[in-house]
This record gives sequence, C-alpha cells and structure tokens, in this order.
Amino acid sequence: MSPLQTDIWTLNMGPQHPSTHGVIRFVLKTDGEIIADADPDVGFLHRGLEKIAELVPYPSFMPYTDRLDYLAAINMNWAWALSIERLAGIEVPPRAEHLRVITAELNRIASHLISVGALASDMGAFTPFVHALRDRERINDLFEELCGARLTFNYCRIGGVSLDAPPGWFDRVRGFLDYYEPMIDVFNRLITDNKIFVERLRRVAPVSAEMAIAYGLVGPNLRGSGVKFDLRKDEPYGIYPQLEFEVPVGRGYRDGVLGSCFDRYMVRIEELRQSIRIIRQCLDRIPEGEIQAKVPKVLRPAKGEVYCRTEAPRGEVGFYVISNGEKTPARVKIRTGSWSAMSIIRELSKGWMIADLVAIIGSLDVIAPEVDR
Amino acid sequence: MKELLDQLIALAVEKVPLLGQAPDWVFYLLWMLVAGAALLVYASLIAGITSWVERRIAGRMQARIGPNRVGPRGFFQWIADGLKSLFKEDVTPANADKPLFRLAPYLVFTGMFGAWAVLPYSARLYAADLNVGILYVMAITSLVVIGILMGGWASGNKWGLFGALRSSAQIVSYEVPAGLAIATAVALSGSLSLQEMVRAQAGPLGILGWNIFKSPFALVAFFVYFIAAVAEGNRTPFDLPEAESELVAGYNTEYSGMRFVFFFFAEWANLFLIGAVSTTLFLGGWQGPLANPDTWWGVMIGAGWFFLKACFFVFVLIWIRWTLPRLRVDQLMAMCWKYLVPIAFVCLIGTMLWMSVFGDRAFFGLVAVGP
Amino acid sequence: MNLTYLAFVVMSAWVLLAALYVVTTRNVVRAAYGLLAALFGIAGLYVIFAADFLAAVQVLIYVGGVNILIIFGVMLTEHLGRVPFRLVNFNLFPALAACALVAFALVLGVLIYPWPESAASYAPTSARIGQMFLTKYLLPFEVASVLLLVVLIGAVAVARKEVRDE
Amino acid sequence: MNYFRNIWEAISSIAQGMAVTLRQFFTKPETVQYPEVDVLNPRMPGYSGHLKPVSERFRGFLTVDTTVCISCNQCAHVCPVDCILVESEKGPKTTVNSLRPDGKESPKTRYPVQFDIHLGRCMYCGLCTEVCPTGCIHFTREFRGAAGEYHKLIHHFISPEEAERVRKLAAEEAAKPKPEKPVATKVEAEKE
Repeated sequence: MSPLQTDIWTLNMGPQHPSTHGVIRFVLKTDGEIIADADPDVGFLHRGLEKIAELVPYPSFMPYTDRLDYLAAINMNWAWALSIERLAGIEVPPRAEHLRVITAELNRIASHLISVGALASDMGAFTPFVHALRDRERINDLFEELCGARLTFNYCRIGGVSLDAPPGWFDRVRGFLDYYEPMIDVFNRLITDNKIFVERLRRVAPVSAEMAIAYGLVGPNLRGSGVKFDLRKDEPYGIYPQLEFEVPVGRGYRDGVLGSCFDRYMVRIEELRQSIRIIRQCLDRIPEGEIQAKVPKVLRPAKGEVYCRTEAPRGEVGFYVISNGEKTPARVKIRTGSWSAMSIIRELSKGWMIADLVAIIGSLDVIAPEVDR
Repeated sequence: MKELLDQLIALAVEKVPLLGQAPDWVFYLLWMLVAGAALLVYASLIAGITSWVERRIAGRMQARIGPNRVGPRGFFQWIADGLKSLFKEDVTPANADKPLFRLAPYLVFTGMFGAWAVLPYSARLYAADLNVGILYVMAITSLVVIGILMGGWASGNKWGLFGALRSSAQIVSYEVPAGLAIATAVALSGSLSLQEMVRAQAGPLGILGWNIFKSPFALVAFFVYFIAAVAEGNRTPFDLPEAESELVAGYNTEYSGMRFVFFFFAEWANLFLIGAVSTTLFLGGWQGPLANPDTWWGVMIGAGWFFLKACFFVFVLIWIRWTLPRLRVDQLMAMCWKYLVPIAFVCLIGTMLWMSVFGDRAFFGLVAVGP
Repeated sequence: MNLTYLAFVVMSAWVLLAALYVVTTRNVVRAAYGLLAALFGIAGLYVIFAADFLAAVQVLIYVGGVNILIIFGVMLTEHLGRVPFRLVNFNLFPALAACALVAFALVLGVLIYPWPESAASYAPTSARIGQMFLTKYLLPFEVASVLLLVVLIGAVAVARKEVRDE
Repeated sequence: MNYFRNIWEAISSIAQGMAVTLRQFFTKPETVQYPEVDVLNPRMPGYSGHLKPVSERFRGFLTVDTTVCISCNQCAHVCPVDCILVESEKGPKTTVNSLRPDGKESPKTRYPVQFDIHLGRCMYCGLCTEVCPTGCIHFTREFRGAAGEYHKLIHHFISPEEAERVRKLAAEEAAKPKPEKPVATKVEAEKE
C-alpha cells in the first residue's frame, strides 16, 4: 500500500505570534501537525548595537548593554564593564565586586523566573507565568531601591558600580531570599510537578552533549544536555572562586531523555536555588569600602584587544573589544547565548509537532533582542 | 405556570379581535417563541456573568484584581464588553468563504444554546422535557463542532484551519467516553429523559440517591464524563483548538466584533451547560435537602440546588483552566483512547454488574444497612 | 391542512433543496455542508414522524460523527477545497440509468408497503427499539456490529502500516 | 502498573497545583491600582499588597537647576543618545552652590541660554547625573510623561525671556573691558 499523499504546508509563525518571545519569525513547513522545517527569520529587532559601540565612548555604551538583554541587564552591564577593565587593566574594589555578584545573581533569578514562567505559559498555563512575575516584581523593587530603575538598570560602571546600597537594603535582600526560597517549592507544586507539564516536555527535542557543543549552545541550554560547563566555575571572574555553589546539569529528570526540554527547564529551576545560595554568601561577607576604582574621566585604553566572557542567565555573553587608543572602541563584537540557541532550533524541531516547537523555543529561552542585537 | 399561561391566553383571545379564530398552532408558536426568548435571555445572562466571574477568579488566582472599573467590582464589565464588540468593526478576510464564515458563529451559538432547552432547572421549571433528552443534548451540541469546523475553514487562515481540525478530532473522540459515561448514568436512572433521570435520583436527605452514590463505578464515570465534557467544551487543559501560544487563536483567529462574541458567549454558556449536565446525570440535578417536586417552594429550593451545583462546576472549570497547562494532540488522543474509554467501559459494565447484584440501591444505603 | 402536514412539506423541501445543492455546487467543502443540512432535515422528518430516538441518533451519528469526518476528509484535500471541480458528463447515461433503477425501486417500495394511515402516537420509542434489537432483529444487529468491528480493525491496520512506512 | 501510576501521578499533581491556585485565590491581590494609590507616597495609602512605592533613587524625568548650571557641557557629551542640548553665553564670573552632598562650590562664568532635554529620546541611564560637577541635572521621581504632541517631550528649562535676559547681560559683559562683581550679585538676587 502506498502511503497517503500529503501536502507540505507553509505557515508563517511570527513576527507577531504569541509564543515567539519577541519579534522572531519562523517559516514553518508542516506535514499536518508535524514540522518538516522551521526556518528562523531573525533581524526584526536589529538595532546595530555593535556599530553604536564604535561611536560612543566606553562608559557611554553601558546603557546600551541594558538593551542587549533587558531581562538580565546587570549581567550584560557586568560583561561590558569586565571587558573594559581587562582591556584597561583596572582593579575593582571588593565591595563593588560583591555588589556586582549580588545584583547579577538577583538578576539571574529574575531572568530565570521569566524564562520558566514563559515556558509554562507557552504550555498553556498562564497562571505560573503570573506567579513568577509576582516574585520577580519584588526583585524589581529591590533594584529600584538600589539604582532607581526596574528593568534597564545601568548599574555597573567601568571600575565598579554606580551606587552603594541604600541603608537597610541588604536586609531587604535577605528578606526577599527568605520569602522566595520556599516559593520555589510552591512553584514546583504548581507547575513543575504537574503531570501534563512533565509529559509535554520530558522527552521532547533532546539535545545530546555532542550536538550541544557542536552548535555552541551555552549556559543552561548546554548544561541541560549534561555538560558541566559554567564560566563562573571554569573560567572564574569576579569573586566567584571564593563562593561555594554547585552547577546543576541535566540528568534526564523524571525518567525523561537527557537534554530534553524538561532538563533545560529543571536546570533553570535548580539554578534559582544556587543563585540564592550565592547571594546569601555574599551578603554574609560583603566588606566595607569603595565602590568605584579610580578611572580616568576620559577612558582611553591602550591599543589591544580582549575577549571577555561571563555567565549570563542565557549563557555565555562575550564582548570582543579592539581598542586603538581612542576614547571609542575600534570594533566590538558581541556574542550572546540566544543566538546559538536560535541556530539549533531548525535542526531540533524537525519531526516534532507545532506544540513542541513552542516548547523548544520556550525551553531554549530565546530572547529576541539578544538574537538580533 | 401552565394555568397562568392558559389564563393569559384566554385573556388575549378575549381582548384581541380575530385571535379567537386563529388555529391552535399559532398559540403553540407564540408560546415557543416566548419560551425561547426567555431561555435565550437567561442563557445570555449566565454566559455574560460567567465571563465576568471567570475574569475575576482568574485575576485573584494570579494575584491580580481583574476587571473592577465598570459598576460595583466591575460587575457590568461584560455588558460594556458586549457593547464595545457591537460597535467594533466586523472584519471578513478577503480570502474567506464569506457565507460559511458568517454562518459559523451562529451555528456554534445555536448548538450551545439549543441544549439549554431541555435542562431540568427544577422539577417543574424547564422549557421542554424530551424523552430522549440526554441524546438530544449530545446531538445538538455536535452543531458546535460543525460551527467551529466551518469557521476555521472558512476564514481562509491556516491557523484557523489547524484549530478547526484539532477541534473536530478532539470532539469526535471525546464523544465516545462521554457517551459511555452517560450510558452509565442512564443505566442507573433507567431513562433518557433528563427530568426522569433527576427524579430517579431521589433518596434519603435528597443527597444519598445521587447517581455517584449509587455505585462506586458511577463515581468514576462521573469524573470520566466531566473530563470528556471539558474536552468537548475546548477548555484548558484541552483547549488545543484555540491554543493561543501555538495557533494564535485557533479557529477564531480571523473573527472580530460581534461574531467573535458569539463564539465566546457560546464558550461561557458551555461552562454552565457542562455543570448542569454533570449535575443532572450524576449529582442529582435539583435533588437536595428540602427540594420537593410537589410544592412550589420545594421546586424553588430545587432550582436553587441545581443552580448552586452547576455554579460549583463552573467554578471548578475556571479553577482548572487557570491552573493547568495544555496537552499535546497525540497525548490528548492517547488520554482519550487509552485511559478514558477503557475506564468508561469498565464503569459501564461494573455498574451493570453492581445493579444486578445489589439493585439500584444507594451505595451509602448499602453501607449502612448491609446487603 | 394541519401543522404536521405543513411541517412535513417544509422539511421535505428543505431536504430536497439541500440534496440538490450537494450535487450541483462546485465547491467540495460546501457540498459537504450541504449534505449536513440534508441530514439535519432528515432528522427533522423523523421528529415529525414521532421517531424521537431515531431523530436524536440521526443528528448524533450522521451530523455529529459521519458528516464531520466527511468534512474533515474534504478539507484535507488539496488547496483546501478551493478548486471548483467540474462535473464531467461522459458518465451521464450510466448514471441516469442507475438513478432510474434506484428511483424505481424506491417508488415500488413506497407503493407496496402498507403504510399506517395516521401518524403513530408520540410515545417514547427508545425502549421498543431496544427490545426489537435484542429479539426480532438480533441477527442483523449482530451482523452490523461485526461489520463495524471489521471496519474498525481494518482502519487501525491501515493506519499502522503508514506509521511503519515513515 | 505503569498505567495506574500515570493516573495517580496525574491526579495528585493536578490536585497539588490546584491547591496552590486556590490558596492564591484567597490571598489579597498585589496589583497597585495606580491612579488611585498615590505611588509617590512612601506608605501608599489604600494599597494592601507587597510592592514598594516609587523609591528615592527612582530615575524619573530629568530636571535641571539652571541657576547652578555652569554650562560645562559634560552631560551632553556623555549622553549616549544626545538628548541634552546646552547652549551658553559667557557671563560674569560667580561661584554657585552646588547640589552635591559635599557642597563644593564651582566657579561659574558661563550661563546657559538654552537647556533642552528631549525626554522622548532619553533612556534614563543616569550617566549625565553622575558626571555633572554641580549636581544641577538630576532625576525627579516624576514618571507621568504622556504628551499629546511629540514636541512636548522636549523640555525647555530656560524660558525665552530668561535666555534673552542672559544674552543681554552677556552682551553688556562682553562690551565691558573687565567684569564687575556687583552686576553678578544683582543677577543672583534677581534669580532668587
């Protein structure tokens, strides 16, 4: 018997689609519900950040890094600051380092909250998303007290941070952690343990460790495939070597397949706990002192180049900066985690269903501004 | 009610000239129109208020407030939304099959509201009591799937077609476990008429005669029916036809204005319908403490019980919707054919065995008295 | 002219018009919907003839089940059924002959069968149908069940084969 | 066995999740009813949730105290989006009280005749407030900036009359061979 003749449908998913997390477009070729090809079409959010970096002075590029990934602005700030500090050889005072770690890990919690919440909302459960936002709102409050902004913080500076913590802020951070740590369990009860949710994810679109490395996946997406690689451990920066924490990796949670969407999701959930652990340590040991190193008013780093990478919530974010001694960089190249995550979607989604494509995008935590820059 | 109506008709015949000579079917037609209009108003009211209730409950479950601007606690929000939709532009896509596109919402609407005609609101409060009542409910609600299929296809949108296909596959499949679970209730009650089914569930305290207490299998069958009904109503976790994160809005992607409202009114009316039918089949309908089909106040209390039970189900449905994620298509089918259908079969056969062994005595009566 | 008669005329006209639309329209999907209207009309005729159970089942099975599957199949055809298909008339005469044969048989059946003079009483019919199935018409009923089972298994077999082919 | 475990897991996990939503259902909502709750008030009367009011450091609209501005133009230079436009005239030399905590006095010889901030462009990064030597440019907690027309987003901190007056003063100053103190003090007094 000859198989049924079926047509391939061409569908346009995005740029205005509820689950593309920003303006990304996929040209889907589907055989019924099964995806034959998902061609990502990016660039709707391209702002030319790399070119802008060549036109503004080193410190003035800082607010633009907020926009690089608006869900993890501090991590982006830090990556830029760290690159220039390495380029110009600036030592950062320890208090500033601690503040950076605290804020960056808070920001990681906020970012992961969005990520896991959005994945749940892509799976059709909207309430977990709002519950995640409810907790994230408290982090935003903390940030607003610290630096005055709720989303685009622009908090790190080359050689330090912009503002010291206001009085009582550390206690409020501690209060938040005490509030939030049990909320992870509540969140797990709400959605992570949910049978439907687990079944939707645990065997979907597994990425093997080789494939993840071949596609250059970074961050939780890489660790979800069982590769224990975290720049905070493996290429430490800041005060991370002095802090104790574990790197959660995927291990086929709940009888699933290693590297499946559920593993990537669970890695993020576990990282929430690790971030809390890191912040607690920093709060205990934060020293008094300066928050800003002495940096010349007009920064002209010596000729040279640097590639500096840090661990952002969406994985490695790297700035490749070439200086020719001017007050603006000669060339800046930004490498972001979502970009490599985006590149694997096409390969990964073949043979899965449209509903799974949504899960894949959600579990890879692709953020449009990071892809397009 | 009937006497009052007869008096009214007599009065009308007396006062209006020529009406006395009109044939009987004129009165019949008039009576049907009045009853239909009353039912429509009632159903629209329930659907509209449900839309507000759902948004309020969803809000509170998400640490939000929900609509609270129009009227006290936002109670008139649904009227405001309805009016707004009336004035909105009604877009028909150029690529659409226009007659079918326009017809579809009305089919959905008719299918959903047609079923309201036979609901046993109380012992003497109903529009019609068909002796194939429950079959009629199942039959008329199948219009909904046709409307969805028609709308999804006619809008000329691929997402819409996807939604329509998913919807029809889903509804046709879940009709099987729903039918089997209904058969369980029918076997226990011995009738297809909804009124008769409710009357058959009389028992001590007005509660212990309910079908779910008559046999443990009926209790399971009740859950099977409830799940299948949720699936047929396209509600989360079975809302694949309009899965907004996958299919934009599924079959109603291209609908706007009043036509869109028809789809949504039908959905909210369906909430109450699911609750009402579940109540009738398994939870004793208007049976309850103090409900009595022979006195007028007993009837009114019965109506209260019925409404209360149905509203409880509406709340549960909303609660489920705002908690659970959505299934995938293959999981949906697996759940239907691998879990619900076998369980429903076991329930049906188990109930019959139970009845042949113990008779249709109540489960709890059995426990108390012994076989 | 009483109400039943009027309803019968209206319903019959409805069924005939719908059936005519099915065979004359050039849009496959619309033809399927026309069929749906016709089937609905037949359910209406059953109601007029006091066959309440049959009417409900007609809607349930034909409208809610069979016709949906037909529409389902038609919609999945190429180009979403937008291509108007043409009635080619090289089979006209055989078709006419077949139609004439069927019409002859039907008319003959109508004329021969001793129809009851008046409409049956509006009593519930479901119980009687059930009894008839398990007594007088047991054999046809079981044969039909077996046939359906065969169809079901066949469908599963066909579907499985395709999955293996992939 | 797996079959029944699946059923049990589904039922129990769904019940767990529904318990969470039910508890949230009976908890007070956190939404701030914005126009009704005065968010600039630290206590936010009428609000029962857990969110904080607009904080002290909130980066709202920029504002400029033009009396202390010394027209050094550093803010305009550092601004990544070029939303600040400062034009100045050379005037009599004075010292101004800066808004900075250290209270350091800065010499002032230039007077702004135009100080525009394009709030439609501004990205509220705060770099300008950090470089400002006198602290004259700073954030307010004001965030209600809806404007019906685009040009209303450009805030002019110096009125045309004021600019005219400064220009006149500068012209007088330029005509004089040497600036004199009394004129400047008069200007200060007038401004206050």
